Amino acid sequence: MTNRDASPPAPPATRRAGVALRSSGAAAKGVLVAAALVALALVLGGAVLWAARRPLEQPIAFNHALHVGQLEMDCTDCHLYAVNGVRATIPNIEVCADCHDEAASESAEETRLVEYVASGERVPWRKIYRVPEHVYFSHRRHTQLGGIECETCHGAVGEQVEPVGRPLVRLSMEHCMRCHQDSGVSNDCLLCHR
Amino acid sequence: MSADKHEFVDGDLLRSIEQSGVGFRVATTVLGLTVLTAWVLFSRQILEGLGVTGLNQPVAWGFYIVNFVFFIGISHAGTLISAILRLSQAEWRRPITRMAEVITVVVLAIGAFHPVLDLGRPERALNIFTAGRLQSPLLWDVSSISAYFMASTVYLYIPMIPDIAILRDRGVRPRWLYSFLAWGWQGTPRQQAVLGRAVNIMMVLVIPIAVSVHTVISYIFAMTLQPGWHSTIFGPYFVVGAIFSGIAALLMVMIVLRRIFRLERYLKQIHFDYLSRLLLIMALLWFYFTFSEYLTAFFGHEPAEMRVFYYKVSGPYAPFFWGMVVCNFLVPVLILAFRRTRTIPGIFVASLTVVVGMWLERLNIVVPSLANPRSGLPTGYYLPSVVEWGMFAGGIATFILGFVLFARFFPLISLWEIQEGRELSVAETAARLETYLPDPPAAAPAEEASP
Amino acid sequence: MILPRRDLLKMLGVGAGAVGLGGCRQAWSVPDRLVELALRGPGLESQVQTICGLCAGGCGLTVRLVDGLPVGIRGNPHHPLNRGGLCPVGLAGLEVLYAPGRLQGPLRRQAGGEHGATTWEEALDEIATRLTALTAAGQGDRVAFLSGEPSELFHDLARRFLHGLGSANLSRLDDAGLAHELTQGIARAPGYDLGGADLVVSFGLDLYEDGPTPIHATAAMIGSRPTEQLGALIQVGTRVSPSASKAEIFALVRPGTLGAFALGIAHTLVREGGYDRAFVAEHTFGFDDWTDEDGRERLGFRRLLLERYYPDRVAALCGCDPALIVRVARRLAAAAAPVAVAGGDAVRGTNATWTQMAVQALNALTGAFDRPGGVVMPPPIPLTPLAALPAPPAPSLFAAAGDETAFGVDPVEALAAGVLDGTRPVELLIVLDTNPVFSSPAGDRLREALARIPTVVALASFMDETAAAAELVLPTPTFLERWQGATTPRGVAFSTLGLAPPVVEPLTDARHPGDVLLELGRRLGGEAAAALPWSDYPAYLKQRIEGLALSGQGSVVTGSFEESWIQFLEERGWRFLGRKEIESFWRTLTQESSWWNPVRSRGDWGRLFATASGRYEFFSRRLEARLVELGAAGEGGASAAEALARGSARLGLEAEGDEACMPHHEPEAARGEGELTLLPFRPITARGSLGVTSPMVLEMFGYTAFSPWQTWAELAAETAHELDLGDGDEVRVESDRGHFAAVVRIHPAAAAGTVHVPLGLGHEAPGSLAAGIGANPVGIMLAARDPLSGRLSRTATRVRLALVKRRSRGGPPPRHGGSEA
Amino acid sequence: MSRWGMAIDLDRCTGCGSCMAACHQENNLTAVGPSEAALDRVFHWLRVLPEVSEAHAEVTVTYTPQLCVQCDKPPCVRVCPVHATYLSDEGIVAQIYARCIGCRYCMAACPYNAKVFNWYEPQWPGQLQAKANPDVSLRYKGVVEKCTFCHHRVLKAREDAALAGRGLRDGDVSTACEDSCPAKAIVFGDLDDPASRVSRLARSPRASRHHEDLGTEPKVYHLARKE
Repeated sequence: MTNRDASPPAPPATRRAGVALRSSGAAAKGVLVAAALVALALVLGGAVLWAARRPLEQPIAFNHALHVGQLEMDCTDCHLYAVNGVRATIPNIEVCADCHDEAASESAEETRLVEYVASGERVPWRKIYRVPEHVYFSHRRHTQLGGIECETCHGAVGEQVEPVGRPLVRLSMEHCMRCHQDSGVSNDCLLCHR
Repeated sequence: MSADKHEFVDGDLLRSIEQSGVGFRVATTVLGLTVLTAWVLFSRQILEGLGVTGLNQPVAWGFYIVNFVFFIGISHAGTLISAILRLSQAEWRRPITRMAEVITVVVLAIGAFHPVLDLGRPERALNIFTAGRLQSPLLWDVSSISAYFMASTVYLYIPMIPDIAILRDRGVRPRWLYSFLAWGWQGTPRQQAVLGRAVNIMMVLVIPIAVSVHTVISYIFAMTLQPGWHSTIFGPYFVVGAIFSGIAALLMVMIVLRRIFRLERYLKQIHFDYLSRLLLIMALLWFYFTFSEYLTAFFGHEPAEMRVFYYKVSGPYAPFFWGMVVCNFLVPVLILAFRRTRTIPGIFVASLTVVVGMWLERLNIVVPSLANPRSGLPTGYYLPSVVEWGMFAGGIATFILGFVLFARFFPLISLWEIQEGRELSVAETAARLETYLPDPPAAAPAEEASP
Repeated sequence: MILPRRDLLKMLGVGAGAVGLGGCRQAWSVPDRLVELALRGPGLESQVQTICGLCAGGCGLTVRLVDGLPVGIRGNPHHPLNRGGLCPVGLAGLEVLYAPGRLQGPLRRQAGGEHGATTWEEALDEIATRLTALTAAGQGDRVAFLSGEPSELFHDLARRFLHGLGSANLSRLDDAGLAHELTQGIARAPGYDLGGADLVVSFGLDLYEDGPTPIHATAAMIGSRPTEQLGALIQVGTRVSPSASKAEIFALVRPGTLGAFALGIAHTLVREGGYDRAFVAEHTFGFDDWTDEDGRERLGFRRLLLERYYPDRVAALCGCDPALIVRVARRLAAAAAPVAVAGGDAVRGTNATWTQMAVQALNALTGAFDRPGGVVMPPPIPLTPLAALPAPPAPSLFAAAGDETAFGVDPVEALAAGVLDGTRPVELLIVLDTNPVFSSPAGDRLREALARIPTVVALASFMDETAAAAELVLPTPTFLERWQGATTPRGVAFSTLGLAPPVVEPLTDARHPGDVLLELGRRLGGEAAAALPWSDYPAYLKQRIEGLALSGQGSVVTGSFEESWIQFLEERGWRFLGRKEIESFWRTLTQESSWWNPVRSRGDWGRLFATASGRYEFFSRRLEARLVELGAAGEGGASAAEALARGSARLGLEAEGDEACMPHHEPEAARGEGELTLLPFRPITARGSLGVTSPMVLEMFGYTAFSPWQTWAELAAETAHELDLGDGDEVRVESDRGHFAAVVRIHPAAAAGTVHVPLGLGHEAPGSLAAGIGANPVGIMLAARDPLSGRLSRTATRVRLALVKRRSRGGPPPRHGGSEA
Repeated sequence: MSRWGMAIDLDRCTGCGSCMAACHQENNLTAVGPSEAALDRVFHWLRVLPEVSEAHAEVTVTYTPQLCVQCDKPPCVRVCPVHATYLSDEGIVAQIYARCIGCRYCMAACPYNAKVFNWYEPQWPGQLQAKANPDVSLRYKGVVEKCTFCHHRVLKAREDAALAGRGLRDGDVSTACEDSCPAKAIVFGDLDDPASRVSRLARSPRASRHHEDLGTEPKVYHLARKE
């Protein structure tokens, strides 16, 4: 509520400067509060985003480099359907058991895998690469028909010693569309959106 | 210009700013609560989905779109009328332009928010800018409404600067607000010249924008193939309707504020007389358009068109349709055509019915066409839900609240323009009148011959 | 694929509980292993063939699986019955499988009357104990079994189970084929070769929606033919159903006069000479006047027709134009391969048997028997026969006993009456996959009777009205979770056998009813165990199939329908060298799920006409004998003619003398007060009893009348006008027995004076989505029975309509746009 | 490039509703429940509508399956403010749910009422979600959805054909409604291929399109005897 000054108002010319000064101070205060709020929001938002990007932990520290590099295996030796299927599939005990029905090394991780195989329990792998629910992505279309290497979209997974905890290549719509454009494939929405 | 003089003459206009009372507090509380309720309802709608409304499969648009068109229509009261009056140098405009402009800004903000209310995914509203499709009439609308909002805000603000400076100079609180908004106004001749020019530019600019806004809103409907919508006269029809409802709203606002703030000294019989005559003309014009619209539909006798026609004229929407005709034509014409009834209460009644009638007109346009699909689906029906009514009430409350707050912080009547009118206009108008008047017979040929 | 969505839904579902289906949310109870697969499985797809078990139609299905979880159903394009087509209920099969409200495990009634969980072991022990006690006391005949399972294979097993206990009380709740028994002397309804017919005259049967095999009918008459050769349809009925709207001619008649209409056609055929003289002369009996063994002159069908069923009279009875009758008759006479069928209203009334006889008489007049596009007997399925078991001494509870009816009884009524009167006490009743409390007009009495039966065991997938009245409720797997062995559906012209293993393991703690019976047999030991020597139901099936494998008849359905046919023809050449090896045959059959045999040996009249005369009997000697027997009872010495007249009178027939033994018009009995006749009909969405547990089926329930999730009452415009009712008004349909609420739908082409109400809704038992949705017209029906078959009529009830609420502005919309204007 | 179209033979259609149900199952539509249904919010991408005609004092009822007619000049696409609905290269009017803002302008503009709106979050009572077709996305509240001509099947069929080293042939792609129709009244195929069944049917003198006068150029043809 504004209280009118008891005294009759002084001529404006004499009061002008002082009023301007004081009011600019008030304005500055408002700006400061707003800035603080914005900063707080940014910090909180950043924290949430950072938390969301934390790498996923895999149940077993799978060493891709060992399998692909030293043992000279192909991606499709384990990811069985990457060429012929719509979904590449993450190998589970049925596949692992082919080699790991008993431990071939002293590795603690392998021991755990063998335990899984022995108990028949499935390894709860975490899926790293995923397309949004509204996207239709077919591996066979890209690998077999399109002749695209796994690394194009998945990055150098085969060189990773540590388990993959976050996508090496960020799969965004832009990523897909750029590749489609470069290789002369239609970018019609319906090709991917379902 | 010297500020001291205002102290004496128009000090009463500042009373509401300098001494706000219980009335203000009660009004803001009541209105604020209503608006808050509307927001609560809106958040419920966001959480649960648009299912909380009464919309359904054939009738996919309802109150939100009706109110959108209605509020945007009301917004034509202000800026457009004020600009036309300013442009035509109608001297009686001086006490009413400010109020008209405030109506525009407040109502436009409310109206422009309605499409967002209507969105199934309001959080994606920005897709309009990131992925907008300029071919869509909805996007034309977004552009013209935002242009109109910008223009009318500026058009409201610029002529307010000298008045704000007065408030600043009187030390009214919050001082930072006035000193910020006064923008360093000292009333120097140069500042006055710039102000004058800015007002002139804005008023010329605002008129086409305002016309475009409602034309484009009508295009939202007219660009589809729906019976009852696909009409060529929709553009002008909507503009006429908008100005019609706008004047009515302005009259109502004037009458109410005159009463509350004791503005009898400023808003005189003549203002109401002139504006109500304008309203009468618009009522006739509106009837002409409506008549043309429905007559062509009836004569064409296209089955789909006729289904909608009968739905309105004798079907479920007959009460609304005939209510619209009564409210928009019969009542205002009967009241305003006779001097005996053209009193301020009479004008108030006429304006109120026009506002209601124009709302009914929007309802009559939006719902019946959707309720009578071509596809063979059964006739749809639409019953607005509590949420929709709540949002409607919230919209109206926001409008009043906007006015209350404006009146609390700014003068409702342009102090300096009144002052300017007192100081300059009498002489200026007399001089101007001289130029209109036919010259005496002898002098005429001489005048023409001397370029 | 599933978890992220579920999480998303959980996150977004804040406050969504208030939405429509709220309240039927349930915990995720698909077995963990399957959830695990669905969440992290490799996403491998497969397809399996199976058989739809939601009604008796036996359509072939192809189920799409991802990691072993069914995610899609479509019609098996190779299946001879449906050829890829599938009805809405069949398509909802997965919704039934995953439906909310399925019984999760065995339930037992607790002291308080509520059902509480129990285990299979306890439940089976309890039943076995009771059965042992009963058999030990020599009261095996106090065990009864009501079965809704249409398969002959299962029926044989169930009969053995009962015979082992010393009971013959097995009933299947489907329509009796009494008319065929009386005129043709066959116990089983014959098949109609719809695929070969060029004209089908349908009396009351909504061929494409109702009847035993609507999808087969559609496929045979339309789907498998080029557009120029579509099968023509003439519909005679009381309601313009979607099927009727496809008819070339639709004859709208008064309810209960369909038989009269058929006789009117017969009259015109005979008078104009449009009938098959050769066939009538060679293969029928009683057409012309004849002399009986006692030398009495008897009335012939021809004279009966000519004297009594001239078009003017028939038209007056039916409330139609006499010219229409002549037009239909001439169209029928001109057709090359016509066939007449009856169903729906025509077989639900008190004159159902005569109506069916009248319709069948048309087939006899047109010589439709044993010809392509006519009435044929499908070849029997050469299943391994089972060693005979001695029939129990006591006759079946479901066989005719008293003198009220000529031949049969209504099984539900008989059971209820026997228990309530104490004339046939039942100690233990098993009800399998059927819900007579809901579906029979005698449901109320049955409910009462169930309360008096010491042990009622309901085997069901959902808690229905009958299960709710049972002491023990044992969950059965739905069709995708169980071994199925479906035999030729009624009315199909070729024989089929559907045999399919479960597509998924049961999602609930359910057991196959066959396995339950076998297990009970094992626990009982002795004769009962000896009657059921199989380890489990598949073993039983396999043994029965062996005969089929060895017979070399028919062919397993593989490849496209046409290919399969060619393959079949090829196979016929070396049938004796064909698949004799049971293992490979079993493997192929369970994989492909279907076997069929379309070969009909023509001229095998004995299978079609098993009457004493070996002919089709226009004049049913069997009916005559029974009427005479009834008339003579207690009054020996009366002449045959007198006895016949007395017998007819005793049954309350209007017909006198010889007419009673021939197809004739017997007026439909009306019960109760009211200005309208209540006529139920079965929309395609109401097929089977489980369809309505699917949200989709309920959502599209009344799609033809814009009445989803709703029971509607179909009225003619004039009737509605007279009653001052409008489209969308809410009314109460009242009979002398009860009332229910419905929404008025005005049908532009409905018969005046009738109100048609769809069957299928109005379930009371909680536990599925269907509970509390719509109304069950059967619940207000008054008892009236067909005096020949004893079946309860569903078309005899008179009702009144009372306005409850006008359609308000916010009410359901009117159906047709312009009507508002 | 194909131009997908459909022919529906009304002389064959018995109005049995199989197409409706098949579409519902294939495309993961959900039921809205009785209270929502009473508010006219039932979801169908395809619906069988009765059509009553009274000619020469005789009332006839015919049942017509109606679905999005996939206009070549779609009024809905013309008004969409955000490119959420558009005409694909193969002539399918698509709805991109991830972009749709839910303004329902397309619904208001469509003379065929082919689009439906998710008034609430779709509900999957019990375990029903387990049966969701993994080829079709699940929608969420606040977006418009519509018939896609079973576009996911086109993608799969094209992949299968390419893997077999050939192009698409007539009959490779079928829609769910086509599959389930016991009367074989629905034929789906490429209108650009003059030999395809659908283009032959489209050229039939019995063929017509709904509201042809509106100039929307539908690609769904209804065939019926002209009387």
